[in-house]
Amino acid sequence: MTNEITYNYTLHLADNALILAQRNSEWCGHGPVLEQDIAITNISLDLIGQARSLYQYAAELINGSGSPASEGKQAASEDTLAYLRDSREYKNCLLAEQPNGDWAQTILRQFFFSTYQFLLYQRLQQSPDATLAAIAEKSLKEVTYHVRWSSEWVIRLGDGTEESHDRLLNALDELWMFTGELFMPAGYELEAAKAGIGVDVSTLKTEWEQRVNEIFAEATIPTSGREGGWMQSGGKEGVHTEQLGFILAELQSMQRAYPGSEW
Amino acid sequence: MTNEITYNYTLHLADNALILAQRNSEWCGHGPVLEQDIAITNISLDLIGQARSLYQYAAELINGSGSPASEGKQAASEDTLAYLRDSREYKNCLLAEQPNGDWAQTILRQFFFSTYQFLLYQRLQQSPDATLAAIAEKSLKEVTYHVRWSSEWVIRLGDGTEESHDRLLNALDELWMFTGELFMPAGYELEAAKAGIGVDVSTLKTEWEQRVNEIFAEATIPTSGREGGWMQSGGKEGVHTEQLGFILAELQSMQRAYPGSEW
Amino acid sequence: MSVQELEKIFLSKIEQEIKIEPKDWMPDAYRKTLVRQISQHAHSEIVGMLPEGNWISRAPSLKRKAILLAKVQDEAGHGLYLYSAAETLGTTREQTINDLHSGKAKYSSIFNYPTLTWGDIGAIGWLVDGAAILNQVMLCRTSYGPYARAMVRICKEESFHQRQGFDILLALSKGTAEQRAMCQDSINRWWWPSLMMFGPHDSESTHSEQSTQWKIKRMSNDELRQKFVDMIAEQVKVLNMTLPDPHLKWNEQAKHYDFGEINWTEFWNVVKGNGPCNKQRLDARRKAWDEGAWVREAASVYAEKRKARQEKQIA
Amino acid sequence: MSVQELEKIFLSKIEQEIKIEPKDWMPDAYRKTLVRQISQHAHSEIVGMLPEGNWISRAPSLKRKAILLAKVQDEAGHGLYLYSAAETLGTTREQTINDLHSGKAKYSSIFNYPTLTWGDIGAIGWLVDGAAILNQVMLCRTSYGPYARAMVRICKEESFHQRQGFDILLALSKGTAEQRAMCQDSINRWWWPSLMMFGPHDSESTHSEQSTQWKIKRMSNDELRQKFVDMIAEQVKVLNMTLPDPHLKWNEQAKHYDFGEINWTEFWNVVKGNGPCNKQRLDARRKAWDEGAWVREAASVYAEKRKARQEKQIA
Repeated sequence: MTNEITYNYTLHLADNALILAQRNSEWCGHGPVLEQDIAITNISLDLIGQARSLYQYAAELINGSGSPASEGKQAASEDTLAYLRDSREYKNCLLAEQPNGDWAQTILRQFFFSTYQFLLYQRLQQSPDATLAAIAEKSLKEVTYHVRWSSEWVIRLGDGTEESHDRLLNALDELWMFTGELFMPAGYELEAAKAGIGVDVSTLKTEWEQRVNEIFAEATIPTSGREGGWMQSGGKEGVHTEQLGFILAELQSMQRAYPGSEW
Repeated sequence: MTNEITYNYTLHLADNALILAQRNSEWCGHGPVLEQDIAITNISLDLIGQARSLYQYAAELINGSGSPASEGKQAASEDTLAYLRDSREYKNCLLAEQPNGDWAQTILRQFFFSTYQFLLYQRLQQSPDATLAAIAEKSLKEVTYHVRWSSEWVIRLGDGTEESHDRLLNALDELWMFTGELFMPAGYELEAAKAGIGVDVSTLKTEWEQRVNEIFAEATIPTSGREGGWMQSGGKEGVHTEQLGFILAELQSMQRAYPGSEW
Repeated sequence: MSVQELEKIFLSKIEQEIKIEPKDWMPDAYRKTLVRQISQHAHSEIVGMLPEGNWISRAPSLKRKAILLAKVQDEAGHGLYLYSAAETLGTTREQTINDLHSGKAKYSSIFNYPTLTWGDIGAIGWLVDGAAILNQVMLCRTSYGPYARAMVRICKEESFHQRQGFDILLALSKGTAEQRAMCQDSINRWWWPSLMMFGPHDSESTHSEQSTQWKIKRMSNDELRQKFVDMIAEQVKVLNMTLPDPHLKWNEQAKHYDFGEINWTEFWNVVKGNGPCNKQRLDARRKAWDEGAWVREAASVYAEKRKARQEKQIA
Repeated sequence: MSVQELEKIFLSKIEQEIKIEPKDWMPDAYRKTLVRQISQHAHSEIVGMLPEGNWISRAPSLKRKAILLAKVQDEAGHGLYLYSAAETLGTTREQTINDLHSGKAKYSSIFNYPTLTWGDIGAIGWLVDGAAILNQVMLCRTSYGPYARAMVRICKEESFHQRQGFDILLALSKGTAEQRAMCQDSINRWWWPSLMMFGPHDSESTHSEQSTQWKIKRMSNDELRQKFVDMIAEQVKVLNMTLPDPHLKWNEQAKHYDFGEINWTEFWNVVKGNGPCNKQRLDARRKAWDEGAWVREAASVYAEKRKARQEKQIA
C-alpha cells in the first residue's frame, strides 16, 4: 500500500521533470542567443537526469511489489514507464506541458516551476524514504541554478524593453492559471504526505508566492491583482490539456513503432 | 513480378493521396473563411477516399501474392499499409509532405499537385489494370474540381492585393523545387509504365507546365525565370524531407500504441 | 398600423403555428432573443469543430478518419446555415463573429472540455450530439421560419453523427481491456457536462418563459434533460458500460430515470470562462480569423477588380 | 619595421612552430584565410545542431535522449569557442553570423542532408564526427594559437561523440532485423557524403597550398580522406555491416584501402545550395536569430540600465 503511494508519487515527480525537459529541449538549436541555447538545454538535461533517477526508483518499486499490475508484463524500467504509458496515466502538472511560446513564456514557465521544485525538494530531502531524499538532495543543486537563471531572465525581460515587458505580461496571462495546481495535492500526494514520505504541497504556497513576488517586484511586474483568479487542475490525476497527447505521440513514437527493441 | 510492380506503384499513388490529405486536414477548423474551411476539408476527404481504394487494392495484391513479405504477418489491409509502414517505406512525392505554411502555400501545393494528378489519372483511366483504371476514372471527377478550385484561388491571390501576391511568390519559392520530382519516374513507375499498367510521368511535364503557366499568367505571376532551377527528389524512393517522420508519428500514434486492435 | 395591432397579428400567427418570416413585423425582444440564440448556436457549431478536430490527424483507422473529417465539416456547414439564419434578422456574419471573439457572445460550454483520448470522439458523438439533437428536434418546430428550416437540415445530419459516435464506443466496448477502459473513461468524463448542456433548472432559467410563450422553445430544459437521461440510460446497456451516477435508477412510478444532482458550481464556472479550454478555444478561433484576414481581403479586392473589368467589357 | 621584415619574422615563427597570437603581425591573406576557415567551422557546429536536434524529441530511450541532448549542446559550445577564436582576428560574432544568414559564408555541406531515422544519429556520430575529428586533430597543431587551443578542447569532446555514435549503431547491429536494416540504411546514406567532407581532390583544392605553407593545414584533403577510409573500413566490420562501395578493397601493396570515385557533381551541387536541406537549414537559423532579436535587445537594454544604476550608486 505504502509502496503504491510511493510509486504514484514518484511517477508524478518523474513525469513533471520529463515533460518539462521535453518541452525545453525543443529550443535546442533554436535559441535566441547561443549561450542561452546552451543554458536551456542544460536545464533540460538536468531534468531528464532527475526523471531517470525517479523512473528507475518507480520501476524498482513496481517490479518488487508483486502487484497485479506487474504480473505477466515485461519488467518495468525507466523506459517502459516513460515510453509506454498513455496520456491518461501521466501525472505531470499542467504547467509542465504548456507550449514553449516565445522566450518569455518559456522563461516564466521555468521560473514558476523551478521555484516550486526548489521548495519541494528542499523539504523532500528530509523524507524518510532514503531514495527520494537522495534524489531531492542531488537535484537541489541543479534546481538552485535553474531558479537563479530563470529569475535573472524574468528580471531582464520585465525591466528590459517595452516589448519584452509586454511579452512577459502576456506569458503571465497564459501561464498563471496553471500555477494553482502545483499547490493542490492530488490523492497520492496527500497520502504520501500523510505517510510522511512526501511533501504536503499546499504548505509551500505562501513561500512560493513570496519568492515570485520578490522577483516580480524587481522585474517591475505587478505583484497583485491576480488573487482569486481561476486555477486549472487535473494534470496530476491524468486529466491533461490537449497538449500532452501530441507531446507523447512524438516522444514515444520509436518505442511504440519498434516494441521490445534495445537501443 | 508484375504484381510487385503494381503493388509498389499503387502504394505510391496511395501515399501521395494520404499524406496530402493529412496535411490539408490540419486546416479543418482553422480556415480563413468558413466556406474555404469546408472546401479544403472536402479535398482532404476526396484524397482519403482515393487513398483507401488504392490501399485496399495494394492489400489485395500483397495478400494474394504469397510473397515472402506477406508470410507470417497479419494480412495486409488499408490500415496496416497506412499505419504500419515507416517513413523510409513511404513512397509519396516530397511535395505532398511539405508544411501547410500560410493559405497561399497550401493553395499552391494543391494547385501543383492536382494539375499533376489530373493529367496522371486521365491517362491511368486507360490502364489495362481494371482496378487502377476504375479508381482513376472515379477520382478524376473529384480532381477536376480540385484543379478548378485551386486555380481560382491562385488567380485570386496572385491578382488580389499586394500582400497576397507577395505571399504567393513566397509560396512559389518554397515549393517550386518539389515539382520536378513529379515528372522523374521512380524505378517502379518506369517498370509500371513499361508493363503498360502505369503512366510514364515524364510525358506529362509539358502539358503540366502549360497549364500552370496559363493560370500563372492570369494570376499575374511570372511564367518564366524558373527554368533550370534545381529540383529535389527522393520521396518516391523513400528518401523524404525531415517533415514526414513527424507526420507519421502523429498519424500512426494510435495504431502503434494499441497494436492489433479494432477501431 | 399601431405597434399594438402589429403585435396582435404577430401573436396570433404564433398561436396558429404560422412561421414568422424575415419580412414580418416582430417585437424587438423576439428578434433579439433569436439573434442571441441562433448566433450562440452557430458559434457552438464552429467552436465545436475544435475538440473533435483535435483528433483528425490521429484517428486510428482511415475509415474513422474520413468519418470524423466529414463530421467536422458538417459542423462547419451547420455554422453556415445558422449564420445565414441570423443574417435574415439583420446581423452580418462579421458582427456575429466579432461578438464571439470579443467574448460577448457565448457558445455551448461543453466545448470547453478537452478531448483527451479517441474515446472522447465517440463520447462527443453519442452524448454531446445526442443532447444537441433533442434540442434541435424541438427547434425544427420553432416559430421563426428560417431557424426552423435550418434546423430541419441540421437534424438529419446530426442523428447520423450520433450513431457514428455510438459506433466508435461500440467498437471500443468490444475491444481489448485497454479499449474498454478508454470507453468507460470517456463516458465518465463527458456524462455530466452533457447533462449541463440543457442549461439550468427551469426554476433558474432566465430566458425560458418568454421563449416558450413565443414558441421559440417548445420544451423546458428539465423536460429535455429527462428525455436525454431516459434515452442514454438505456443505450449505455448496449455498451456494457455504466454512467457515473450512483443515483441513476429507474423510477417505475414516474416511468423515468431518477438521477443525481448536477454540479452547478462547475457549470457556472465554465460558463464564466473558467473551463479547461475556454481560453484555448477562443484563442484558436481568433487566430484563424486574424491570420485569415489577408485572404479575405485578397478575395474581396480580386472580386471587385473582376467586376470592374466585366463592367468595362459590357460598356 | 617594414612589411618585408614583419613578414620575415612571421614566417620564421611558422617555421619554428611558434604559434601566431592575436597581437602578432600577420599577413592580410593569412588573417582572411583564418577568418574564413574558423567562421566556416563555427557555422558548421551551429548548423550541425539542426539535423541531430531533429531527433531529440524522438530519441528511443531516455539515456539516448540525454546523450544526444548533451552532444548537441557540446556543438553549441564548440560554436562559441570558434566564434571567440574568430573574434581574436577582429570580426564580431554578429558579423560572422550575418555572413552565414546572407549565404556569404559556408558551412559543412554534410548538414544539408536530412536525418530520416534514428540510425542517422548513429551514422552522424560515427562517420561525420569521425571525419571531422581527423581534420580537427590536425588543426590542434595549426599555426594560429587561439584556433589551435580551441581545437584541443573540441577534440576531446568530439572523440567522445564518435564513440557514442558508434555505440548507437552497435546497438542497432545487435538488434532486430528492422534495426539492422535501419543501421545499414543509414551507413549507405551517410558514407559518401562523409567522404565528401574532406573537400575536393588535392589537385582541385583552391586554398590548400597556401594554407599548408602557413601550416594552417598540415595534411592534404586526400591524405585525410584516406586515413578516414582506412579507419572506417575496419570499424564497419565490428558492426557486421558494409560500406556502399563495390570498389572498396584492401590494397596490400599500398597498405591502404582503395575506394571508388566520389560523385563530385553531387558534391558541388550541394555546395552551391541544392542539397536536400540547404534552404531548410538556413531558414531555421535565420528564424531563430530573427525571433530572438527582441530577447537580445531586452538583455542589452537591461544591462545598460543596470550599469547606469550601479554607476549612480557609486557616484
